[in-house]
Amino acid sequence: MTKSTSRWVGASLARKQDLRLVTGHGRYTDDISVPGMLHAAMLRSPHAHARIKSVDVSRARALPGVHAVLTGEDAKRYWGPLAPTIDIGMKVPTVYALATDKVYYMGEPVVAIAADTRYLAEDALEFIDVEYEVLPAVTDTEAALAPGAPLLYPEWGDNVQCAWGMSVGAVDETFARADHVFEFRLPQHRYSGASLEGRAALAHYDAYNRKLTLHCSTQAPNLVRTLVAQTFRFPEHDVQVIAPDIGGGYGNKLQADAEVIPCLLSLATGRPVKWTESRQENLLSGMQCRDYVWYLKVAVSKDGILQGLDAQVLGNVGCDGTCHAAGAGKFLVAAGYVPGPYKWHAFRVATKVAVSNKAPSGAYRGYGKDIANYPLEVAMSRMADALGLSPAEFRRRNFVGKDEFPYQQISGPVYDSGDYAQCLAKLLELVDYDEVKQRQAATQGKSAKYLGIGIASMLEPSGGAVPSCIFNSYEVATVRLMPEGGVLVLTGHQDIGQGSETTLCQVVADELGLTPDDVRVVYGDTNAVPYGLGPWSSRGATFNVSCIAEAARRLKANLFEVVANLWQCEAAGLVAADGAIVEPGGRRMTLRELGNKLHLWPGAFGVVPKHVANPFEVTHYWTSPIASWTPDELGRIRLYTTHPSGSSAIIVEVDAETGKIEVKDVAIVDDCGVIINPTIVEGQLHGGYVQGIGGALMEEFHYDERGQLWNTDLTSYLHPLATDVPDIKCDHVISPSPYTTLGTKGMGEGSTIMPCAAMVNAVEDALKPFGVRVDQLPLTPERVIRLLKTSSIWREMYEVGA
Amino acid sequence: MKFEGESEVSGTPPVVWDALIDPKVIERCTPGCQSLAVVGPDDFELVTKIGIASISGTYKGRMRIAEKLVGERYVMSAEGAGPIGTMSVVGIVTLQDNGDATRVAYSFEATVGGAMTGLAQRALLPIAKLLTKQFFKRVEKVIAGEDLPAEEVGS
Amino acid sequence: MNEAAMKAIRVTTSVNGTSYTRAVEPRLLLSDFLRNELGLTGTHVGCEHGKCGACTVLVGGRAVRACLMFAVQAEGKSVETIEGLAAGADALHPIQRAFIDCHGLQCGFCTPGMINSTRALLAANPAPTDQEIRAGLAGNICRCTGYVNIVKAVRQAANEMRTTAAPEGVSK
Amino acid sequence: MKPKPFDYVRVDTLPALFSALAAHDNAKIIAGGQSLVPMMNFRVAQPEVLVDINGVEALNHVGRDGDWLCIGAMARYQDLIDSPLVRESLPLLSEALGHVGYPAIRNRGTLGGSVVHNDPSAEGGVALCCLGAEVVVASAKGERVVPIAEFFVTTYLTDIAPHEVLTEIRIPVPLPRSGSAFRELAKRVGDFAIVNVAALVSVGAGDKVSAVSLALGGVAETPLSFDVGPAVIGHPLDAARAAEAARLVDALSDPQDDNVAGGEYKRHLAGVLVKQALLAAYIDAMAKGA
Repeated sequence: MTKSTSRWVGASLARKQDLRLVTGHGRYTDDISVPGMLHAAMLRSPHAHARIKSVDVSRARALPGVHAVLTGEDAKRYWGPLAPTIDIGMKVPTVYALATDKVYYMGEPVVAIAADTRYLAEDALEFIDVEYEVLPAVTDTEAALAPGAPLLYPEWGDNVQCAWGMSVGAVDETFARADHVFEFRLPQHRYSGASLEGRAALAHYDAYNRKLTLHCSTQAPNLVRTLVAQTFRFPEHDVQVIAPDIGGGYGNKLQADAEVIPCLLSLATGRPVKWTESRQENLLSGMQCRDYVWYLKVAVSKDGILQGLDAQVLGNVGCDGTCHAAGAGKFLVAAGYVPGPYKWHAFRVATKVAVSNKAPSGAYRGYGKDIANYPLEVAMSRMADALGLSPAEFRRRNFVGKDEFPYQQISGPVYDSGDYAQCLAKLLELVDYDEVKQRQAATQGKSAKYLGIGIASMLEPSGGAVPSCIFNSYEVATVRLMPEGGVLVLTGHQDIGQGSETTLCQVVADELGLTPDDVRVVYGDTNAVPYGLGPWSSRGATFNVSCIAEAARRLKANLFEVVANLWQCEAAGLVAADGAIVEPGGRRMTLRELGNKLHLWPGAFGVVPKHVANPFEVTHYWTSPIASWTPDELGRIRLYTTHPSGSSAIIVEVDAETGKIEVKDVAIVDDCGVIINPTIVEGQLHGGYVQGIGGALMEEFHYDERGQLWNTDLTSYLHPLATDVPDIKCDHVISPSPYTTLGTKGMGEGSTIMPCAAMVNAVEDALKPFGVRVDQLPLTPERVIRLLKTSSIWREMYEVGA
Repeated sequence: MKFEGESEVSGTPPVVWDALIDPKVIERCTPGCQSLAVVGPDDFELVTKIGIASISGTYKGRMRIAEKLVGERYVMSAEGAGPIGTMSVVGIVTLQDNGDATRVAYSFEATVGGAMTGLAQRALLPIAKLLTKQFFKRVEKVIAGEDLPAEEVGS
Repeated sequence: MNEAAMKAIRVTTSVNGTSYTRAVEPRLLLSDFLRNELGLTGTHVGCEHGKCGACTVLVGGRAVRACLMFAVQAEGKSVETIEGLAAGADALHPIQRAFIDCHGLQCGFCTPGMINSTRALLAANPAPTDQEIRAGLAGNICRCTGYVNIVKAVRQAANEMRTTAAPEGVSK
Repeated sequence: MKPKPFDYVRVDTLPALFSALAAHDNAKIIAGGQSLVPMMNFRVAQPEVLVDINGVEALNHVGRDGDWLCIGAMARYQDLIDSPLVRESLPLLSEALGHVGYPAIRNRGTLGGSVVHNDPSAEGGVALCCLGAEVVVASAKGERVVPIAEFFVTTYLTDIAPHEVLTEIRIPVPLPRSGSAFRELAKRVGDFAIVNVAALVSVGAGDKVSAVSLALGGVAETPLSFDVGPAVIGHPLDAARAAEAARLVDALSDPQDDNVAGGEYKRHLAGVLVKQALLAAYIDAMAKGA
């Protein structure tokens, strides 16, 4: 396949979808209304762990304007347990989208109502009486794993949903003869994407067509269709899922949990039913993420070379991480990637994933790669400090070198390409690291404001292919030439704000010598596109772009055969450029002319030679050339296709009197291989990084020990605002990937992976005079002061009333 | 969240004691109480309509009196659920003879739950304190035979 | 259902220059009135307790939360929503063009509220500093962009609107 | 979430308001609605009748009345922030109101509504306590004037009966050589303040403090004034005096844990902000005196 010169890949094209979005003509799920539509609301459990003794819905059913009131038991007539989204050696509970005998977390739906308006549906909730027998609850990860903890699923005998581990090399000997052994305990709290558009689903079961149509705010329409069909035991080919514009997903919208409830209500009433969740419902029962604690042991030689890593991560997936959502899998990914971008001689890891009385756990920008990055990048800076090395120098000594690729990491994955040292070097230049350190030295202690800089490097495994789960291992897409010479791309990928509606046009335009305006991407309708899997683990720029580029190339090859036959010349000599197929120095046929010839004048019989495959459209199946599920001799497998990388820095000013952290500057250097649209890439870096800063400083789902959630509105679940973050400087290193068609690597998650570690490193750097070690996130002002109070130096300087 | 307090209630301890554990008195003295059903010995189900400041709504609650030491002390536990969420209060009420009046001291531990813990949590403790003060003031009036004002403070 | 739910009230209000009269239940929020009664779904709802800013519209020329007003309170008022800003698909307001040029949006859910807050900000302060832009938009949560390109877009819109000196850009 | 049903009554004059309040017992007044409507949407507040006073122009005014500044209950935050009269005579109030919410909240929200709603760390309430304001509460039977400290009963509860309405807030204009400062820490712009402090310092001849007024939010059930006179009056206000004042406040306040922050941290933060506010107010007063 001749690689065409890239005119559009690499261009910062303005986005096609922006015209409708800036004028208010976007079409999000809640914007859609259909005649006869009812509205759903759900009664949710006020208790975290309780048996349902009785549910009396008689008064609610009698209310005018109420058309259906269904309990978990009623619903069993229509559906089975929630279909599992993942089962890699996990305990899969039998759970329903409406609680039946037991509730497992505060906010779990117990009764579903369909009424004329959302107002009436909410009114009707107060006419339902549920009698609960409250059970003891457990929310802390280590408490849930301890013997004697209240069990969510007694038949399990414990609260462990899955466990896994591996060991490579002489671990114990390496630690025995190491010059230094460092130990760390590094927890991270629970928070999530909390997109501005919550979940929304408009379901319509048409009995006369035996067809269920579901409009839904989802990142994966095809996956939702399969899960809905499985949960209802309904023929999948009679389900259609339509995903219009999506108001942000970030990984949270990859399953069919409460989305099946409007389907239930439509089956029960025979009418379309729309459910648009309130912010409370999203915070109580939307997917929640992170929530883990690492125990790390690192063996280092006296000249600062990493020898051995012995790690354990205990994860908390709330009530379930298999059926409500696929969150359990992220701790397997975390365990496999904790070695990060560094070289090791011996490695041992174990993970145990606990269930507890909290909301279900899904994916959020990272799915384990963020979990893997956090402990090691904090440990690297703390160890550098202990060894008297700069954080950058200690990393540089241990990076995989740029000439060692493809490099098989000790835990199994093959890193495709990169230049980790150059990313770091460019970062230090971009943020003017030395100047900041000089300024820090000159100002330290002169006022209550302490300057600090923290760095973190990262690895962003992308293009995932995970066995026995919805995040599977292929992509299918179609590229179709229209009679008038335009091109349609039919893809299961979903634009959730990352701009694929535009970037995929740039790819196809280059392949077929067209302009992006000649190409339209069709997505978001399971009856109109092949079975593609949607955006997660940056699948767009890896699986999807490769699949579509290769489909376009195959279509071009077939078109060249047709033209070569017409012109009686060699197909190999032809090129596609400026909207036409060209014989260098000779004849030229526009795609419009070719399209008309193929379809109309004279039509296929007249122009298509017998041996040419379909010149109209090509549907291509692409899978990763490097991912592999067959264990190698050490039992290791490879789940990801490419390994983008990068480094970033945060500069903070910590007020030692109030504990407030001000983020003064942020710089990111990213290596995501070939860049399709630089402006869109930088937009992802800005947005992802600020989400990470939110997690580090202010976002938290705080459950007390009884399982009561304290963050049920936006006065207590705090997103970063425009005033909380500065402008962000970006730069790039480009190491094309050998494993994708265009050398692209994906970059949707990397910028969210780094900020927590960089923030902890920055705050510890700023407060070095007080010897502070962060033991808990988020770093609210209160928590910073609690840390500082442990320092006698601080108490002398700042204790009030001392 | 803890809250304590005490009230001077005219009447001797035995008189005050009888009033405090009498369901009919509890029904009349609990601010906004719409109904009280005796479901067992010292076990009552109440429906109260709260109208304090902008917090208003109907709350279904369960109140139990236990560990009674006649004339001296008892343990009161109550849970309520309503629009604001769930709230449970457990505490000890003690009576001391103070000449012609009885000093009633209470020390309660309140735990809050339900969806509204975020916004409304700031209001729950102060309101719980206010309702408790009002309760004991109304008990005093009942003992003294005075009629009860319809609505205390609060718009 | 108590009878209060049935008692509808006539409300007449101007939205984007067009007068509408509807009978509405008093409790109908202005956000739901615009979206469901008038079909103007460009006003988005993210929280319904005044914190996220997605429902920001202009009432009497001032930015307000449509989720913290009842439709009946818009009686006799002039409401402006995102749909009224551009004269047409090919006649965008400088703010809208700037958001496209500077990639000041990704999923687009916060954009209508963000643009309405920007209209009000620039009307009150035609040459805001970056800090003033960020303070002016502090009440509009964006979860995708990290605000960097939004500030850039507002800066570009402010410069262009000052040079063309039109009171509120091209269309008004 | 959606509010519960209610009857809606729009009034344009005070007499119409009084008759509406008299006609309905569970009636609630709505002014800006920026605190009330969220609670109605959460169904925590469920008024059966809503009386809308946005049309009562008589309540929407700002003006001087001798040594007093009078603010109508319907005056919007943003109008007060933009008012040169308020900025000149009560710079403390302008500074405090700048911390309230966001532009869209300040355009609709009213100082009167906030005072009646009475959040424990409401910037308006804290400034008014420090300034020794009083409120005018009216009903069909007439008016009564209540000092702000007595008007605040407990969190979200004020000394106003269902048939009454707050019509005006009256604030004494500080002495000429007076300086003020408002300090607050919230996790983000526009969030509930964890603690806030309003300080008003007057200097007599030379550089000695002649009068001081201090109020804090977030450390008690309502905004609360603290007498720090003994620590600062009669002396130049230096860091040591400010620290002494902070100790006085510390001894008198008992901040509780709540959803925003823990009591221990609030106590520490109060100390920090009291010192900052007093020193800044003193510098402001000295600058005015020169």
